[in-house]
Amino acid sequence: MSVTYLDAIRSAQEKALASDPTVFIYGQDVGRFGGAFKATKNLAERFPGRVIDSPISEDAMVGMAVGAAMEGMRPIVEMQFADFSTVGLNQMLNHAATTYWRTGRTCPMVLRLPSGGTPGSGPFHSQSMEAIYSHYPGIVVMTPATVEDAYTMLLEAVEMPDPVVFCEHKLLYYHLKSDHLPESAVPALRAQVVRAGRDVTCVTYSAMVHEAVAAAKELVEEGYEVEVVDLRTVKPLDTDTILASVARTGRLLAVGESWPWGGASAEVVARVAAEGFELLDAPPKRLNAKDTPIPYHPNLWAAHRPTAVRIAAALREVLRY
Amino acid sequence: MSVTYLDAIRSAQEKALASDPTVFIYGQDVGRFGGAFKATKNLAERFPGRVIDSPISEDAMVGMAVGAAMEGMRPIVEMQFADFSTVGLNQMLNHAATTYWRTGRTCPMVLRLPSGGTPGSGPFHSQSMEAIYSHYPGIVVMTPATVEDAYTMLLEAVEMPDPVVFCEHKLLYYHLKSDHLPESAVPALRAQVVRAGRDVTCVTYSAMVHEAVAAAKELVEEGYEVEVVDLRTVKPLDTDTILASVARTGRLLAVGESWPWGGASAEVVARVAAEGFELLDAPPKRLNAKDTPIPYHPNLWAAHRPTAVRIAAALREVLRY
Amino acid sequence: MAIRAAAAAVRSIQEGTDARMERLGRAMLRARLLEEKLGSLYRAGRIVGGVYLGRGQEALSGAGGVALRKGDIFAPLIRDMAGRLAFGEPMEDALRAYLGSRLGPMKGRDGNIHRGDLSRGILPMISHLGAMVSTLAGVLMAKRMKGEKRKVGLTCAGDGATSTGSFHEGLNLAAVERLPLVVVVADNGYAYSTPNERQFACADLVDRARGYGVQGHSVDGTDPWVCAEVLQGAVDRARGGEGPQLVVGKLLRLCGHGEHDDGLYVDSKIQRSERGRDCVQVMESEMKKRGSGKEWQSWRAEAQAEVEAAVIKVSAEPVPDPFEEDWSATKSGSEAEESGSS
Amino acid sequence: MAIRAAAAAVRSIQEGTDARMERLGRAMLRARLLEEKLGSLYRAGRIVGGVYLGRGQEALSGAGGVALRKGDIFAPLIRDMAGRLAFGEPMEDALRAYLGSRLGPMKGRDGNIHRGDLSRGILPMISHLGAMVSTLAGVLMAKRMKGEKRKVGLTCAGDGATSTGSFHEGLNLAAVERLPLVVVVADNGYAYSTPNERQFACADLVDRARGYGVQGHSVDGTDPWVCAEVLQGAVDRARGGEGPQLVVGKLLRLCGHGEHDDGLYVDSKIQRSERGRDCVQVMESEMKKRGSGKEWQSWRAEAQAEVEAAVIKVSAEPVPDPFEEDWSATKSGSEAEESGSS
Ligand SMILES: Cc1ncc(C[n+]2csc(CCOP(=O)(O)OP(=O)(O)O)c2C)c(N)n1
Ligand SMILES: Cc1ncc(C[n+]2csc(CCOP(=O)(O)OP(=O)(O)O)c2C)c(N)n1
Ligand SMILES: [Mg+2]
Ligand SMILES: [Mg+2]
Repeated sequence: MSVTYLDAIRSAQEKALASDPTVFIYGQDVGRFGGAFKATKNLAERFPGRVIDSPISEDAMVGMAVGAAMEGMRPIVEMQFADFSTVGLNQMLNHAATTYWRTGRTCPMVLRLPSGGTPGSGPFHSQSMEAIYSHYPGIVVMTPATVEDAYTMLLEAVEMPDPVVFCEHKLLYYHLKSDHLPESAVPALRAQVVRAGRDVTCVTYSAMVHEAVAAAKELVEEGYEVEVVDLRTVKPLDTDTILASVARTGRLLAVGESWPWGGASAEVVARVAAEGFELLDAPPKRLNAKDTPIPYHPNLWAAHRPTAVRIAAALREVLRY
Repeated sequence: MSVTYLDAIRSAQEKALASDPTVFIYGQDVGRFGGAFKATKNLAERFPGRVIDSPISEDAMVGMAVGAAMEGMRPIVEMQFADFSTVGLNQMLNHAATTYWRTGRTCPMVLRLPSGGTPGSGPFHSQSMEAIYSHYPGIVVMTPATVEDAYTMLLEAVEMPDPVVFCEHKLLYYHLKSDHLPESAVPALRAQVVRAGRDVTCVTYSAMVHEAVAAAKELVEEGYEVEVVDLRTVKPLDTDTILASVARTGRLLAVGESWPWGGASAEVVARVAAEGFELLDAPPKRLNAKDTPIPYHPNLWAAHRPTAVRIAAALREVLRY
Repeated sequence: MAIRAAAAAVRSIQEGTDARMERLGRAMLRARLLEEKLGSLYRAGRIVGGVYLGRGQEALSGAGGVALRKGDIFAPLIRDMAGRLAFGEPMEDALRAYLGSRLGPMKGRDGNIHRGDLSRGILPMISHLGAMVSTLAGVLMAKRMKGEKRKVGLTCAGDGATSTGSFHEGLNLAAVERLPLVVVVADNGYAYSTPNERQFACADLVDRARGYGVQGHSVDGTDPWVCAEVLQGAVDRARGGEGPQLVVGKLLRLCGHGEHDDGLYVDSKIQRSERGRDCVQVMESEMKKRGSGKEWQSWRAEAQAEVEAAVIKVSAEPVPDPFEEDWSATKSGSEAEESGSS
Repeated sequence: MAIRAAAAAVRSIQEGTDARMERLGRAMLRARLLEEKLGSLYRAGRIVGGVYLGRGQEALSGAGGVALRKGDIFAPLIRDMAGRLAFGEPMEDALRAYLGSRLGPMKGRDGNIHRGDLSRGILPMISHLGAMVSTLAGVLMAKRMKGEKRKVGLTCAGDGATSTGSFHEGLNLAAVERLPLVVVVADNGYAYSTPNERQFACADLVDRARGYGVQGHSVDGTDPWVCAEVLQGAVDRARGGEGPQLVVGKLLRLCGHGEHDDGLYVDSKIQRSERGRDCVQVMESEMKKRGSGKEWQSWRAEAQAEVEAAVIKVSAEPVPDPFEEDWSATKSGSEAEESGSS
């Protein structure tokens, strides 16, 4: 059997629906049609009345979920693309995220964001929005990079008492495959060393984990061993795992597919600089997408985002310091 | 004569309206009423048809400004509180900000955000949103801390070819005073050393500049000279001025009133760590608000935000390393 | 449909009007007197931030609270002290929010009108206008999925709030789902200083009902009897499965937007018109006309006593202490800290 | 008002119908043939990303483009190839967007339907549905402030887009400002796979006009003659100062949401109904009936030749080069770099 990243997301939702009667799914075209990416395929048939087509109303979709969650349900809301969640952002940042601290009542809901660039998807179907959601208090922001994590982290997200933004990477949907779904899970709020190495730490998340691993392999030929840390969840950030890795390697590159100003890569570098200053043998470095909208043409897109080649180049700079 | 920070904002708008016929103001209650904070007082009378009351429609307000700006006008949009701009955010992040790069046509508009905490204003009337706007490409984000800057930077914002988010601090509106409006201006995109010192650099912006200066004064008695750098504009960030200061002091504290994850303070620390690693004699440090919604009760609020006392304490830590 | 409704209205008038009008009258008086007290506390500097009153809107707001039952959900907005009290919010909780008492449901973390307690069926509002419509719709969807039947949700908004995208999306979603939701729009002619003609271009906001495919009801918001009847009718229809109901009441805000605002921008012609009547005075004089003046006086006296007792009680309550505060915005965060693994 | 409009309609029918219908018929054919070509290019792997067609919607969309004049502004949406071409977008620009030519107005930075050129009066759409309504209102506000008179703005949306808060806020704002704005809703029964009954609860979207205080017009979107007349009427009324106009056309999308979608979810009953007619076939057979079959054939041949020439031309154009690209999202950023002070 072979399971894709998308299958994992679908299966996790199926399992959640089957095991918890308070779970339901709400989103545009998620019902009979099975969603724009087919992440909810056949679920409406299997769970009648619990996989519900919404109007094109992102603000109301999230607001509805907030109310349902406060009333004891565990809604999963699918955005058709992460980029459209800007119009539902207020309900997430100011309502879902503030409810627990303001009122003591939990707001357990999951907002699924099909995120990240793919060739030809352009400025409005390519965004990675974890930085926006992570900046505001009260939200857990997950960014799974593997088939296994897509499955187990989504299951954990549904069970959490807090609002979770679940950033799925569209580029991984169909291409990333695994033999089977995992039996056990690494806790969602923990980062993980996905490749061990002694020379430099590359901290990243989501699709960039694969670019980083590819870069690490490239550098083997040059005699370098790159340790790759997959953040898995960017808010809260598992600083301990990052620092432990930097303690081993003395060097840091933080990579994000999102824009450079103030995202997860800035947060990682700022924390390591502040809390692990003495561990560093070289200046920590960041690599992000360019600071423009995400381009449509594949030529431009390939130059806009970090790739294995560009990550390898950045790693060399850190290594050669 | 005495001019408040709010007077400066009002006067800058008056001057812009008088000198450029393409400037107009749009916002809730900005017309005859003069705005919730009176930042447009008497302007509707003086400039008939150019200071216009809007419906309570933040998305459409910003969208309208995008269209008007593309058609050659220079709209200034006032949000009643920065916090409400979340519901207008999409038009700013995905429309105003992308227009120049996507279409080559400029979108010169200013979004004025009454920002920051004041006692009793609570979770929805206290937010500082510069991190959200700065993360997306295509927007200039200004955070003036002084009466002079409020005036000259707003004038420069109106003249810029790009969309500008102008974060005004409500706590400064009435209290901060100057003798007169300035004749000349420091360029808006430059940071400025507002207090020279040789022992540590405190980089901050907006209302926190005054807290930092107060902390610096407190530390004089302990024999420390703190250099305070006012960023003035947080996107783009004037890294040169920051690095030059750190080169002098060897130590860095970055302070922001906003939440800790990934804001301006993370960006400052990440840049200095990456580009000025060898200048640092001690780990760079950050100080931000606590990672919860901004509390209503003044007791909680005072503990939630950075203050002179807490900045002084953080500076001491950096100094004693 | 119209006939059935009218018959139901007559029946309900016969059976329960007096009790219902007593609940409404008392709620109006309690709200009015409590809000007058809040104004004084604000002017005395005892309330930090702002105070936002519903003076003149007690009949419409209160009628909503009276029309609901236990088990229903109320999502009030700015000017709904009367509705809150009628539905069962303790006066103390209102005061606790304003005075920042640690014992209130918001524990001093949020304040003034941003309060609620879902265990009492009251959703705590966020400031962003229009946001509560879809949230309340979500509560009702949840109840439907859980099999809780015949529970109604009622939420309030101003004329200005109808211009928000949230209001539109929320009401449309509720209409698609045919939820038992009542949306009460208090059209007081102004949104802060902005008059209706700068807010919308339709003749009457109730004209929007048809476009949403929901039932619309107009009501004179200054007449407590009419408010009680129309709101009860709307709530009953929602409960009876007729889908969302849009009630638009015309009235005037007889105070500033907040207590910092003198409201001088309000057209004096409107103030002198029927729309500018004070519903509390309307009720008082009608009660007197009906020979119930004494009853009214006793309600007022009881309300006044209740206000005073509540102020004394809440004033003595502890305020929050930053050192004892749990500064975790997430429950999983708190749990992590508790288990020492932060 | 109704009489005056009818008279105007009759006059315009007498004077300019034939020319107008020729423009519309040609635009419909050009759109249909160009889109068929885009479909082939997509299936041949020459277009990366997606292809979104307006098959079946050419009459309504084209009629909007035909009704406008030079100097007006058009803000098209997904399925408006016909309107774009009718209004003056060169076929080459459409192809440049899809093929990512560096010479197109989007220079390969944005693509497919996300294109426009304000120097030709066409606003480049962003993806977020509903967003263009307020933006177009802003262009019209600007024109009014600049003293440019009698310029109309026309924008398009689908049934699904009417559920967005943006659509609501934008139309309401335009109504308050009484702008010369025409909003054309192509109600094709579905938003992607979602049928009308999961999108709104009103009987007909044109019922929303009254709630916004704007004039509403219904139109059979499969009949080119009716579309031309109603759209021209709406544009003329907007130009004449009667404020925003809401036109709702009923029709069917005769293709998938995008070319990746087989659209199997569409109810076959609707497909076989009047609503499922193909407006291009309707026009063709009516032309034949009127004895103008040859004319139609010549339009088709010319359109086909134009498509082929445009594809050859644009296929040879350069694509963007990342090393030559200006990677500055702000103009002040570019300027700073030019002056070497980045
Ligand atoms: C989205 C949003 N924008 C702006 C505000 C600021 N604001 C608070 S109350 C108010 C006026 C509300 O007017 P209306 O809805 O008519 O209610 P009223 O005050 O008249 O009761 C405004 C603009 C807000 N709370 N939310
Ligand atoms: C705010 C927003 N949400 C979701 C989408 C994704 N999306 C693109 S087209 C579409 C369906 C649009 O339906 P409709 O408005 O009826 O137009 P049609 O496709 O039928 O022409 C959706 C959901 C979007 N573009 N914008
Ligand atoms: Mg009002
Ligand atoms: Mg449609």
